[in-house]
Amino acid sequence: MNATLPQSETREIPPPPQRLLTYFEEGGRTIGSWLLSTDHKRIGILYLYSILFFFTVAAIAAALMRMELVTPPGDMVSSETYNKLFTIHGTTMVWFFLIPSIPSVLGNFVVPLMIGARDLAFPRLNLLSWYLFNFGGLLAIYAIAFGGVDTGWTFYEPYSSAFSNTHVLTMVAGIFVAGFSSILTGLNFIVTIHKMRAPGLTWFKLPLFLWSLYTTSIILVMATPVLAMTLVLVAAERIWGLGIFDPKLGGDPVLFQHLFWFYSHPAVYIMILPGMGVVSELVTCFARKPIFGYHFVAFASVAIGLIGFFVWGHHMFVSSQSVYATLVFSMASYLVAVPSAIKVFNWTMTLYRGRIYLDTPMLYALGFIGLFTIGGLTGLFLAAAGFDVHVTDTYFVVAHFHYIMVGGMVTGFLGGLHYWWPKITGRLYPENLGRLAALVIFIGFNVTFFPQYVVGYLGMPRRYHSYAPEFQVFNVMSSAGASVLGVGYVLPLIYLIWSLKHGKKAPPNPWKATGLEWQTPSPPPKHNFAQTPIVTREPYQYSPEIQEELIHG
Amino acid sequence: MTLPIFPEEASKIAEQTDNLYWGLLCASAAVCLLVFTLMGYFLLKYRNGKNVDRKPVHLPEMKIEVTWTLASLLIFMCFYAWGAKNYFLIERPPPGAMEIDVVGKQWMWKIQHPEGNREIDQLHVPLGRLVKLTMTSQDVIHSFFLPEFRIKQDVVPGRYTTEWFQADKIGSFHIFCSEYCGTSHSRMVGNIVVMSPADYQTWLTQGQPGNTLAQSGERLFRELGCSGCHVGKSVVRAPPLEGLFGKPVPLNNQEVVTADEAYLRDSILFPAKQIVGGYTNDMPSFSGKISEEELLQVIAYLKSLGSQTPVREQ
Amino acid sequence: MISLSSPTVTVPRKTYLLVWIALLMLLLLNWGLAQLNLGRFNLVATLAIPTAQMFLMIFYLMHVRYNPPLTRVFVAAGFIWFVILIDLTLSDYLTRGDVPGMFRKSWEHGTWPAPVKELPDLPPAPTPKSSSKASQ
Amino acid sequence: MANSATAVAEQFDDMPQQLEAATLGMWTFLATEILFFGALFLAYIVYRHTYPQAFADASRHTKIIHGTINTALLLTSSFTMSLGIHASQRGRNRALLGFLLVTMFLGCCFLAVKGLEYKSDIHEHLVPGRHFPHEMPVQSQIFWFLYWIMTGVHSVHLIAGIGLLAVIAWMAARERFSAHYHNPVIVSGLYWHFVDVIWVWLYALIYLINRH
Repeated sequence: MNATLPQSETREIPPPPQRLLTYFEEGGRTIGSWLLSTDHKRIGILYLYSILFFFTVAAIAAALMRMELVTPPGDMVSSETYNKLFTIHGTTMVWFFLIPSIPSVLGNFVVPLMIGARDLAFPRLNLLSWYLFNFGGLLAIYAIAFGGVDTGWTFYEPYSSAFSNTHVLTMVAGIFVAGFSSILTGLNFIVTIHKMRAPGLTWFKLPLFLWSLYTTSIILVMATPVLAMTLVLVAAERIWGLGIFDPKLGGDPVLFQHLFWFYSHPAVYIMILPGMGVVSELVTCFARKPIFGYHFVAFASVAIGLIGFFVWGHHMFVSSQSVYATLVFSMASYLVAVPSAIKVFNWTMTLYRGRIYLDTPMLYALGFIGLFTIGGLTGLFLAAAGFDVHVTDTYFVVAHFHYIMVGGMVTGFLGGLHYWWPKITGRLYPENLGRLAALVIFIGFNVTFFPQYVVGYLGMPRRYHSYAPEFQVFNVMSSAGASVLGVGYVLPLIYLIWSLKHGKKAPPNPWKATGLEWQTPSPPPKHNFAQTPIVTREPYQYSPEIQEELIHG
Repeated sequence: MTLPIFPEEASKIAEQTDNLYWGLLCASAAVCLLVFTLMGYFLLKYRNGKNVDRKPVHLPEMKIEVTWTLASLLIFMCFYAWGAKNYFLIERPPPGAMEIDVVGKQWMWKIQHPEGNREIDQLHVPLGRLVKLTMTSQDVIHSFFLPEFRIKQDVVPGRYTTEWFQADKIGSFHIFCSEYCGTSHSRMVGNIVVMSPADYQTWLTQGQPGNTLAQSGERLFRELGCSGCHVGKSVVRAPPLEGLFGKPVPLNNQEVVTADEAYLRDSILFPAKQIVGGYTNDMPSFSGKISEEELLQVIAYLKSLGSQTPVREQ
Repeated sequence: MISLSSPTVTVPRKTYLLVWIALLMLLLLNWGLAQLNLGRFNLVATLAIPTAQMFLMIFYLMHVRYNPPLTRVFVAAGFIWFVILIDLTLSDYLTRGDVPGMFRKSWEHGTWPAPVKELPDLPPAPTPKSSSKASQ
Repeated sequence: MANSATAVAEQFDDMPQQLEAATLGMWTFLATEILFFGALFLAYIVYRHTYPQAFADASRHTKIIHGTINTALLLTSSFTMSLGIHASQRGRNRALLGFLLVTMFLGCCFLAVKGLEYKSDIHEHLVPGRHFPHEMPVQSQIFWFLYWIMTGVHSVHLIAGIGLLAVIAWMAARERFSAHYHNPVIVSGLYWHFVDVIWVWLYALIYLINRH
């Protein structure tokens, strides 16, 4: 590995004299070498396999629920099974797909490359994080396989500790362990971004994806421990039969809700912020134009992360919380919406006077902006205290957070996956199939979740196994859309795996992007950079005048 | 206006909430329109392959950013205030409302009228009357949701939560439990029947009259032995209960609390929690010996005492 | 200022000794004050002394005083989030059954927003309370 | 980890950067610990505000002598730990080993005294549950539930700390540290001091408030 790369600022790398070993070959080819490798790129791919498995489990649960909800009376599965289905869908999606997906897969792979480092600050902690994630996942799958949990992903107190006789303890232990996996990932990113940036790479030359991952890591590190302790208290209550949330002792179940939502609302910002970071990268690269208002977008990410910790009470407006607290949380919820609005406006202005290539990653980015705008605006509906009283715990809320999670986070993840696929695998995915899949997902998504807004305002409560007949029309529409969405998600799985074998070989920089990660050959060698690059230019130095020729499969 | 996308409006609160819904919808539509048309226009005009002037032009970045930040902040504050106003209306029960007790039990609603009528999963109320529900739960957290009145309130075990409404349309509307409470959470539904005051009176009398809530509370007051200590020159010193409800009570740690339902309930279930000034802690705890409905009946009796001394033990 | 990032520079042992003695003194003070009944001041002392002990240990024993300022940001962050958790949860618990000061007057007299009146044209149903007084 | 005693780990450029990264990493972990215990402190504050009477009675039954001795033990162990760090910065592995052993011994003494206190608590039935003394108000069971959870979780952290120091002591015995490279000692010192800070607060909240 002694090929001396010229001292490149951000110019094109002349092809090295002899073939560089890629990280597939250099760290060893056996399964053992992969399972014990501390290379951040390999751990990223190991995470990809894990979250793919958990996404499938949760997607099957969702499909069964949508089939059940086609008819008003609960006639396909019993109500116990239905309760277990939505709990499986909730817990598996939240803790085993949404939270780890962008930070642990794309983040693990791309962060060291973007800052010109050889690896993360603590490579062994990174591998430990993957093993903790899988051990937690194993516990969760054990709980699901041997009878499931019927408390919902929120584990609300008197029910989850005294009245549910399902495998709550095992599931709680699984999430407790998986929580430490996300703490370690967050810790790794914070120290890496602080301490291991390439010379010349100041904070305001960082790509915006790193700003959002840095903020996500702060939330990961600061919010997850409170969930860990809350779950310990729930477990203690189940083991010893009584505890501090037990109303018989004068305990207060609403205190559990405070502790739970102190973690769970910042957790939804853990899920959406990386998606925003990916979209900032995609919009600039495919509009060939520097981001509009770099500082504002960067600080908007930090602002979302910080204010996100002040808003958890808007989940509890009707849970006998004091009127004063409701006013405080309603105000904070409106304040946290402002940075999101800033980001959407900045992305839109970035398109002005750009040269827009509608490739697959750009389709996902535009889909993200559209769906996130609708999701974010309905968030404003829910922040209004008087309005939330009617719609909380109904399908209006279900539609809102699916617009943000599925329309925002999953679309952002797929966009990022397609954008960095040439760098990760060294192969190009088939472009036209990619565009088709993006369109199918967009249509299927809207048909699935928009009717839920309407049926939510009509008053259909959440987590209902059988519902009043007048809601059937909207539920049938939603179930139909869900099948289209299901097909939409299978498409990328197929052609991405196909591209591993038959995709065209990817050049180092197929999208002619300006990030540091595109200065390495794709797939990059184990130590990423021969010499640590010196960064002198501002980020996103694209110029829309020149007509670039983007290479795609 | 009863578009299919709206549930029926059966109370003033419903209209207020729908107005707020329309306001939010229009504002969101405006923002969506602005963002999507701008994006669509840019996508069409600046697509790759179209030779259009793409020379970077200097935009006053700071000015633009500050304007749309302040603009969105201003709009958000307006909706915050509107939402807060509606929330006040929903959260504050007006004085002089008819008191109905609701006890949530795993997968049914047990409702007690002050006249003594009891119903399961059914709530009959007269048109136009202000009704205040005092609610508690025997086991897990439920939530009493009336979609046609646009109100919802969690029913938390160990505490009284209140909810109020005034029906201004005759008919039968939904009651849903909207906080997940176990296996048959989706079957914990009922309907609220709004009747004209005359029909309501006839319904009251036809229902088994029995004795009113206060009278059955009085019977319990004697049976459980409360009158043994709390009445007249009994041997054990216990605070007098005449005209207790709503009055400030000085505690022995120099605090003063108002004797509302929550205070009465806690004093019966956890006597040592707040001991009245000048008394010792020797009242036995009744938790486990008295059900939620009986507790509400005893409290209804104490409330109906006014300044009259409680009945002596027969 | 000794910068501990260069490994060879160390904190003199005398500092550690002084800090240790100060910590033990504060412990005895805290224990002693707890025995006396000082009313409100008792709570203040019981919380102030551990804060002092904590600052001593963090700045001297954990070398935050000698590390680059970035470490202080990380230390402060932990405590700031702890305060956020405590503060906003207490904003609920301290105001249960209460209403913010400026609204309390209007809350009690029901002036703003205007309360919903009974429908004027409906005679209010005879309140059941009066009938229950006549004991059967 | 660095194979030879003084080599810099491959992903770092030089030793100060590696030391600063290790310190920042441990401080980030300690921030998570602050919030981990913070949830318990929140429950304590909320329930002391809701049931001042019951908490005052319950906290009078705690054994203050054991608590005070334990606090003194832990403060002394922090002192010896700092001396250990001082020795490792001078590259004196033998002195480091000695101080680590003393610190671990003081930690074990803490656990012993704690065990005695737990035994007498159990003897007095001060464990929330069926045979909790009836004359005490029901809410004081919440105080005792918090007492057992707080001191229990702290003891678990202390045992983890003793285990960590044992590993460092073993590495010191194998002369793995030098004046140039002793990051693990500094990091484990940070963890030990932090466990002590948490106990200082636990001592004040459990034993001292409303003592009179």
